[in-house]
Amino acid sequence: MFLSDVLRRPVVGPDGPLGFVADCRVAVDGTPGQLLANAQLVGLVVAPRNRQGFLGYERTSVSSPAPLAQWYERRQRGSFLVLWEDIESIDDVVRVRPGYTRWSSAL
Amino acid sequence: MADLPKHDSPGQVLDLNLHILDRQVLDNHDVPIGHVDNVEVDGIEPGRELDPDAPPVVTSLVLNSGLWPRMFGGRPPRSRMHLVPWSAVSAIGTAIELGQPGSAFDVTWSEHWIRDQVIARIPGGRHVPE
Amino acid sequence: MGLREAQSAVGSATLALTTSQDGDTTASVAETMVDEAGTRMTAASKQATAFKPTDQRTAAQMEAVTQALGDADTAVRHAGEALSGYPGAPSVRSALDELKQSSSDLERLAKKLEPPR
Amino acid sequence: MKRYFAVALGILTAIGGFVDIGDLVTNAVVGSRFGMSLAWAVVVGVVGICLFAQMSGRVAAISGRATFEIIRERLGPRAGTANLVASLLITIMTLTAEVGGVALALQLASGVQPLLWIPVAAFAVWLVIWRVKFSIMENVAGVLGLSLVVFGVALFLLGPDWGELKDQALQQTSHPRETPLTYWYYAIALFGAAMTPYEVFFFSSGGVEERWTEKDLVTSRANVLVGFPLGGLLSLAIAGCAATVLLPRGIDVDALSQTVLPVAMGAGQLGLAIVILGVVAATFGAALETGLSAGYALAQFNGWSWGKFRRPAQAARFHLTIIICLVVAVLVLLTGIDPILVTEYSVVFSAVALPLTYLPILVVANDPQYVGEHVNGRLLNAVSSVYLVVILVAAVAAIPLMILTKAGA
Repeated sequence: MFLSDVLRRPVVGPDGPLGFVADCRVAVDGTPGQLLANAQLVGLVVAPRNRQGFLGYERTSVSSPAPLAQWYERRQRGSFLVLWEDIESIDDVVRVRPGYTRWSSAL
Repeated sequence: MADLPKHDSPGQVLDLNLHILDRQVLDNHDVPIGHVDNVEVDGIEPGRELDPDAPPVVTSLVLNSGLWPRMFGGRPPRSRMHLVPWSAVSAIGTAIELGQPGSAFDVTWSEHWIRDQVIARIPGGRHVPE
Repeated sequence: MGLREAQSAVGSATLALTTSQDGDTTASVAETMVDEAGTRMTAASKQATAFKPTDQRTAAQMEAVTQALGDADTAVRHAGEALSGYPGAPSVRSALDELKQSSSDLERLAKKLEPPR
Repeated sequence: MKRYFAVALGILTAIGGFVDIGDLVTNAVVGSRFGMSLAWAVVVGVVGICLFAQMSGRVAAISGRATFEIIRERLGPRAGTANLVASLLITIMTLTAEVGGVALALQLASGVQPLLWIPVAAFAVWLVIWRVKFSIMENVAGVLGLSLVVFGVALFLLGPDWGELKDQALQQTSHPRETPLTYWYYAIALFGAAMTPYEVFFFSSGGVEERWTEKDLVTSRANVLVGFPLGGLLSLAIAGCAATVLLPRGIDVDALSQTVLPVAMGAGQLGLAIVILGVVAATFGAALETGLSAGYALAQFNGWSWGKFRRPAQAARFHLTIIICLVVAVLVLLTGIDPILVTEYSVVFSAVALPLTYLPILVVANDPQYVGEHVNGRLLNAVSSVYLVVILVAAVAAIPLMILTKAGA
């Protein structure tokens, strides 16, 4: 499966739609590879709206210049991280298991 | 939303869209060889229930697969993609560094073709500028 | 209607002619400049002839403009000939006089036609 | 000692390299039509290019990433491609104007038709890009371009009414023959002439070519903050010469000869010879920079190998891009189009394309992952944010003004 098959897909929880897949979070920490450890999926970042392009303001600690940072922060407010174990299936839509936890999407 | 709990994972944490897509890829001599256009992940079968204990891993980066699908969706068949296995990646920063020379990857074929057919045939093409 | 362009071209040719006698390099630049002024004049005349008057008054004005532009065109051409200095060409002095005359004609006409601001 | 020499040389080449055909033509046109009343637009443009070049230079020195790699990474494929297409078109347009400018300047020196000079000039540009080392190329063109200082000398020798020039600059009244719309149109043209996008592509890629590191930050900052304003002063001198000689005579500049003639009147034969040398060097230098910039932009966007520090065979697609761009420029010029006209359009379109290039650089200059501890300070961010608005307004207003004024006619 490719990243492009997952990005921007709608995400559905037990009680209805949650938003869209904005990103895939990985941790470079699995079994050691040749040069770098394996990159293992941690979870999916879900954003309430399906928008492209935040110039990198999303989820990083960059907060200046202030007017720009605030504008983008407002645009992506409400996004969260769903861990891999809380994801039930990935198809045309991403289904999330009942009782899932919302984690902060901050890096 | 600032009060959501923060999840800590060991190791370098990356968001694929944010940190990998559209990043410059350099070979082991810092020569640029392409940009990341897609990422291949194993362990997800569409529609099948997923195994919570077996998270998928990144298997390869897809380089310069064309801008058209990036802009308008869809993707070319896997056989037409230039894949670089994750095992060749040596570091990820403002660029993605590989541990092998660029000639080891088929994404550089057009560079080699233009070099052999055009540039190297013009006098001085193989010399360092003075 | 091309009056402004013509004024600029005549001014340019006049300036080129007055500075042309300073030396070889200046002469070369002056020649280029008069050439370019000639091109502009042709463009200005074309612009004027393309203008279709709608009533008698503008028709009369247009005739005056076309006349002045034609004179300016000749003056600039004479300036070019004076610079090239081949036998039978007008002298720089007479070319300058002609340009000066044309320039004042154009200015008078422009003043008359321009709506008061 | 060597360090001071490097700083001094850098400043000199920045001054000489600042003025290109766009500045030469636009400043003379504006001087001949509006006097010094648009001097403020030059100042606004110079401050803008200082901010922009300084940020992109810092990012290049510390992260090793040049401007178009960052544009691709931050804007993503869609906005990035839009930016690439616009930037490439404008850069090729500017390249066309510069090559045409070299030919026009050589015509002034020789009297030989510019059409005959165009292929010669383009071939010479390619040869230098193909064979000459980056630092030599940049320094020689920059130092020779410095001879444009003769515009300043000529202005003094012309003995203008300084009070009058000052009044024009301070009162900002548009000339009675002009409308407010043309006044604003040329304000944007001057802004675009000073803040041409290719200058930033070249500056940041040049930093990578010369392998800048954190240690070179001081040098690069000095080059920008001293060199560019002095280059801006040179622009004002060009406008001043036109305002003194051409404005009172009702001559609107539409050719290169009219730009240099005031120098002949002020500084005589020698002055004229120097200024023609300066124009050839400045336009030739800028043709090198724009040619390279077209290659930089396309190569960096696609992740190809690029740079003059490599042998051409090791940056094949980069060099092929430059060759194709030069051929396009020659073909366009051989249709007989007036290079001055190309120049006038290119500076306005430059203003249109700026925001999409400026924005990602501003963001990345604040990102510690790229610049470590050297992120923008508070003051710099405040000024850059104001400039973001200025750049946006200029970009939005440019095309409507161009249509309304029939491109300043």
